[in-house]
Amino acid sequence: MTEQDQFEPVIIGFTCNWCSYRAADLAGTARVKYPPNVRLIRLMCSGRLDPTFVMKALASGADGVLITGCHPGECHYIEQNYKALRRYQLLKRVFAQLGIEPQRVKLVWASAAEGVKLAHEITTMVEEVRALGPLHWGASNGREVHDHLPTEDMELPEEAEVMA
Amino acid sequence: MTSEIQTKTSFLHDPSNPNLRFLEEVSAHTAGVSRLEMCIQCGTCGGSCPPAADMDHTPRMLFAMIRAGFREEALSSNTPWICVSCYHCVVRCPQGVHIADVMYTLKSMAIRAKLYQDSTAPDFSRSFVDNIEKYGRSYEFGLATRHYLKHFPLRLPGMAPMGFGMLTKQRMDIMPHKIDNIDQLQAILERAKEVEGLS
Amino acid sequence: MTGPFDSASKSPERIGVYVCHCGTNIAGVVDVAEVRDWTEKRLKGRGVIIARDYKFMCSSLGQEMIEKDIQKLGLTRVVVAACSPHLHEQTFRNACQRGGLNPYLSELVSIREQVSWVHTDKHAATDKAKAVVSGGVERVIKNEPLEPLRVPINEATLVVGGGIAGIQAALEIADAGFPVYLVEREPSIGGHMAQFDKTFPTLDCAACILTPRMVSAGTHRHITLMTWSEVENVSGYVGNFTVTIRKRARYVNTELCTGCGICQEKCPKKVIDQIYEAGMGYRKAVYTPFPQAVPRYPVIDKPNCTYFSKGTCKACEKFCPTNAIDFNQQDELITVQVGNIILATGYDLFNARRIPHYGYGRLANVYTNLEFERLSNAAGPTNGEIVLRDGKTKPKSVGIIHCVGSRDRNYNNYCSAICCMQSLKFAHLVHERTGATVYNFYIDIRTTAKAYDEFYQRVLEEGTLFVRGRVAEVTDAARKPEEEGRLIIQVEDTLAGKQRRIPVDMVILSAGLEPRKDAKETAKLFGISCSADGWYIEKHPKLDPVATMTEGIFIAGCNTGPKDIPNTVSQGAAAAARVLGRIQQKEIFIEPVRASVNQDKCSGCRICNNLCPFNAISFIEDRKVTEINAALCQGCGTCVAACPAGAISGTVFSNEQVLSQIDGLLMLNLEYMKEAPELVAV
Amino acid sequence: MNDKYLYYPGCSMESSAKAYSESLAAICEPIGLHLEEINDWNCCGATEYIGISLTPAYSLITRNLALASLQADGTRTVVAPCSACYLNLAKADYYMQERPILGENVNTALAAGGLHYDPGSLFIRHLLDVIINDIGLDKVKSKVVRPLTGLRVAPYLGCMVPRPDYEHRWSNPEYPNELDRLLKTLGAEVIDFPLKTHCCGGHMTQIGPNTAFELIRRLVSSADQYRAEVMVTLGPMCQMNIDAYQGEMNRHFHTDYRMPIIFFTQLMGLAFGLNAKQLGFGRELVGTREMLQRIGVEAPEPIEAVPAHKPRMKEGLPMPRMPGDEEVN
Repeated sequence: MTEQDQFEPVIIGFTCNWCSYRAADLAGTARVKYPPNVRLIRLMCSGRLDPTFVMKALASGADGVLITGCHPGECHYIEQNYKALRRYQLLKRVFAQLGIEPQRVKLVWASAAEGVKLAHEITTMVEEVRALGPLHWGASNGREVHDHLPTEDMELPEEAEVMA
Repeated sequence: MTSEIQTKTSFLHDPSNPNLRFLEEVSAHTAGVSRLEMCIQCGTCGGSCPPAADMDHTPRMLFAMIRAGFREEALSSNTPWICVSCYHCVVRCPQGVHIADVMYTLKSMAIRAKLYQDSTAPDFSRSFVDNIEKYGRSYEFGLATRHYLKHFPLRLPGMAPMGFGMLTKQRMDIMPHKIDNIDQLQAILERAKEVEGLS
Repeated sequence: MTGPFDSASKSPERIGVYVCHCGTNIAGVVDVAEVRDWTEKRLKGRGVIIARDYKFMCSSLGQEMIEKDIQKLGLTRVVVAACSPHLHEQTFRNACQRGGLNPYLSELVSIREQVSWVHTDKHAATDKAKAVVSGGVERVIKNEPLEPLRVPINEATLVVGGGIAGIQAALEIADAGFPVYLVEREPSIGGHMAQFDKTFPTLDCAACILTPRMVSAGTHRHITLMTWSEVENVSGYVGNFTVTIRKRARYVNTELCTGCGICQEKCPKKVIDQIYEAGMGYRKAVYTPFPQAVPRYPVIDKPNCTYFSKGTCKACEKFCPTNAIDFNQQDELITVQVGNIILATGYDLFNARRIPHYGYGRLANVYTNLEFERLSNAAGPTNGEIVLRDGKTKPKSVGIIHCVGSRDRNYNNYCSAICCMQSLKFAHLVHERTGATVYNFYIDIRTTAKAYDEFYQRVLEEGTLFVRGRVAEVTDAARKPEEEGRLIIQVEDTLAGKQRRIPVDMVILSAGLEPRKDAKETAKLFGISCSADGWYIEKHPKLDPVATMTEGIFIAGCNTGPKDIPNTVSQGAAAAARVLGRIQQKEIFIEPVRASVNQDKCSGCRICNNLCPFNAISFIEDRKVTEINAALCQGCGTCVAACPAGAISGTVFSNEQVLSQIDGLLMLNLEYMKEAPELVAV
Repeated sequence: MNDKYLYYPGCSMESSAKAYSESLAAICEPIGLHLEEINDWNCCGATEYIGISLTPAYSLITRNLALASLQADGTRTVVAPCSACYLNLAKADYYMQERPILGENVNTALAAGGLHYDPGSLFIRHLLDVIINDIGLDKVKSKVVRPLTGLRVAPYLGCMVPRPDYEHRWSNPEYPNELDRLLKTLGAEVIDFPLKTHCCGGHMTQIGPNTAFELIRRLVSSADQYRAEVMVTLGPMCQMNIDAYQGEMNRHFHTDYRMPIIFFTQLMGLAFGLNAKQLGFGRELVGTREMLQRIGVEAPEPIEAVPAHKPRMKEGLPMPRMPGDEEVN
């Protein structure tokens, strides 16, 4: 058996309270199956997603990060998911510079009625990340993590640029 | 939509149930995703079908038979052979079943199982395909004369004016046309048959 | 921000972890005992002093277990691993509170919807459950004690939509003695029900049962009726919404108008009435949609009025006995304060032209259901005579087609719920009034409510012919002499297994129900969730069907999905009951999910200033710092994420909580990873 | 706009549908259509090969797409004038994406001939679609020198162009308006032909003539009821069945229909002022002499616009109009 065969990626998922977390609930209620590699964190809104959260997750050993929110135009907070979209695009650029494969960070819109869709997206992402193999960026143990953890010291592009 | 179906078809994998195997087999031999398991027996297909009167089962009934595992009955039905590929049923089907393509599947399975009742249609297809495999192009004159001679000899005199007309109007070539790289085409078709498990 | 746990130092907290079996819902897939043992052993260093598992944590015994542990063991934090927080977060917060712990020092993590129900591999599911619990433990350590926000409730209510659902809701609240603003887009309330002749299954006359309700709503001392009006803007939050309503110019002074109708009689301009008459009849340019309209004042339809387009005419003005016509009237913007809002915005009909092979719009004698309602209505364009499009010929045979645009993935996937009963009603009416042969073409007959199937039996007895088969096409292309000049319905009679062509004189299409064309804009205006196709989403489809996920906004009737009249009325009343409950409480508690600015840290960069859609963020010029108004803040957290100085923090979802949870989920909190490295990679 | 289009003629264009081929060649220049034939293309297998086996049939079709890719050179559009060819090419492209295993198998087979095709990399379009949507009716109109005023035509598209329409290129799968709009642009009087996308019998003329004759009869008799002077089509098989088998159909039912059927490109050529012979007139079995005479002379008196059995509503209830509906041209 090769390492690839054994590799089970760990993916941290961020959901918004109103649409995508409910989509995950619905996937459960409807017993739609998906692989157990994803672990979800509930935020109020995808707009709450601080890019640092994504950095932190990858630096701490996650192999991928899934960002989810309401469909554009359906945000519970009117338009905050557009801000998530901008930050996601920014993150993509930063990751490209850091040499991280773009497939490791994925943005998915899922309404509260789209349990099947969310499960499908999770399944696809797990397979994609599995194919990429482990992300040797963070740590194999917790101690090393904090050396890489981006904090406010790290130079992040200004929010003004994010908003642009 | 596709993903939804693919999750669903996995429910069909029940090796203990031979009836479901026929449904799986038909789905596996269909070009796209058949969606046969989605049929709600509403009859839109049978209602839309222009030659329905000549069929021994309406398409809907055929799908019920496939799902019930009535293999022999389904493959010996004349229905797929009567299908004119008009796609009315396909665009009207409320469940998006790929009806016309399932008909093609049933024909090919019936030919393999030698379960068709009347050889007219399979012979016609065979002759048509023989020409293509030989020349790379269809060959209407050879096909029509050979086919009518075999299957409708009594109709030939009636058809003669039409055939004569087609010839004099130069709408039918007496000689077949062959493509340049027929070897390449034949190699492709050979390999395709291997993939299909036919050779 | 700081690292979530600085070292392997022991957390000073005393944490209790409770793992629920949920019967076999969780325990059938997740090894609950193993999760408990693992938690107790491996998370001891993080402050877990007790871990328990129990059959049903949400039961009173389960809740008491937590209460006792808080009191006896002195727990300072609680983590429950069970179902979704959307179901039971409040339950366990209440339990903590009863035990004497601040309710916000608890966390409910989902190992049912996110683990046992979606995974099949028991080993992997158990490992994931451990990670989820670990994430919850790390997060709860960073939770802060909070007090819920108290919001006073304004007693007034806004009801949007004057159909039967809105009328019912408005009357219930007004009868309880509280003020209601009832806003309707059309010139009169009444909605679709006012267009019908009979209602199934009792065949009550729709006008007879609806008109008294309309009149009550129009004259109620607690109801302010605003027709020909639309909501333009909504701001604020539960208990205290500010709503701006555009009251369109009627060009009729309602103070002076007596509703005598002379203007309508004298107006020379005839217009096809696309709304109330469904295109089957005419109205004037100055009109009330129907004689029993509430209010009784007409409106002038500006685009069609000769005076407005050509500058002359003024017939209405000349003949008005009370000088009520006012061509100079302007739209008015009215602002009202309300505590709660009920949306009863109704439905639109599926556009039958989208199915050209059914011939609507091309073949004259193909009618939609709404057209037929007008045709059969005694007050309709033919005075209830059921006739062909020539206006005089009675049909000898009629085909009624069910499921038009419904149960069809080319159009709408869902069942429109009312079409079966409506089609049966039509069959009865045609039979009764014309004696024609009636065919009903159906896929399935769905007559599931009280007295519905009995009505089906009655229609069967009357001799209506039922053909089980979805109609393939309606055509005028005759194949045989007997088909000449008629409409031919081509269908597979699936019970006979044969294709049939049935010539008829009239076809009625039971077109399905669709969300309002502007449903999405309306949802956005009021800040509620809306499915991709445009139906509004209930807070819970079964247990909270008239509430939305937005506090203070309720929904009733067909805007959540197709419904018959009994259900619609029940929902109107239910929404009113929910609102009345709120009003009686005088104030409500809401989640203290709010952002605040640490002004010492604020650099005054103003990046956050434009991020807030609720205008909760303002900049204090003289001190060059930003401030957040807690009453307006909705807690989305976008500004928290955006603040480059880390000056904004949010409660319940703070940076510390989320970052710690990430550590927990990735099992970085286990102090002895060397001992069990394999656990890190689960 | 694309400079050139890759052109897949299909076998019929060289035999039974020569008139189509000739008239298309004649109108290309006036409307500025540049077609480049795919080198050494092969038959698409019509509706026959796919009824025998799956992978060989789709490999046969896809060889043409693979060859087209080699010739693409900046363009991505393959144009087919024949309905069945258009559908087969479009279908292979679509199903190879819908069921990736089919795509893999086909490419395994193509590899034996040194070829490969990436499904989705080419746009498969019908000639009429290109004329309407790329060339545009304004351009067509500007070339009309002999409007077909007064000529009553029945637009007949047959099945396989508007259906199943995987890429949603047509206004409707049952009542598309594209051909009607083109013919109106040429000045013809276009009837609202209810059977415009009904079936001509397809290959049933070969394997079940009685079934086919009934379908042909329905079309011809309906066109006749609507007093069409000519049917106008865009598929070689449709033209052949209705033209060549009309006589046999008449004998079968003891009827005497003489409904000519021609290709839309032939009518375009006439309206552009080209001569009839150059456009392949004379190849049809049901003669078009009368029809040609009608447009050769000054615009004739228009005849009754609606068939006798379809009463015109002047009084009574208004016809339905729904908010948001646009008139279909």
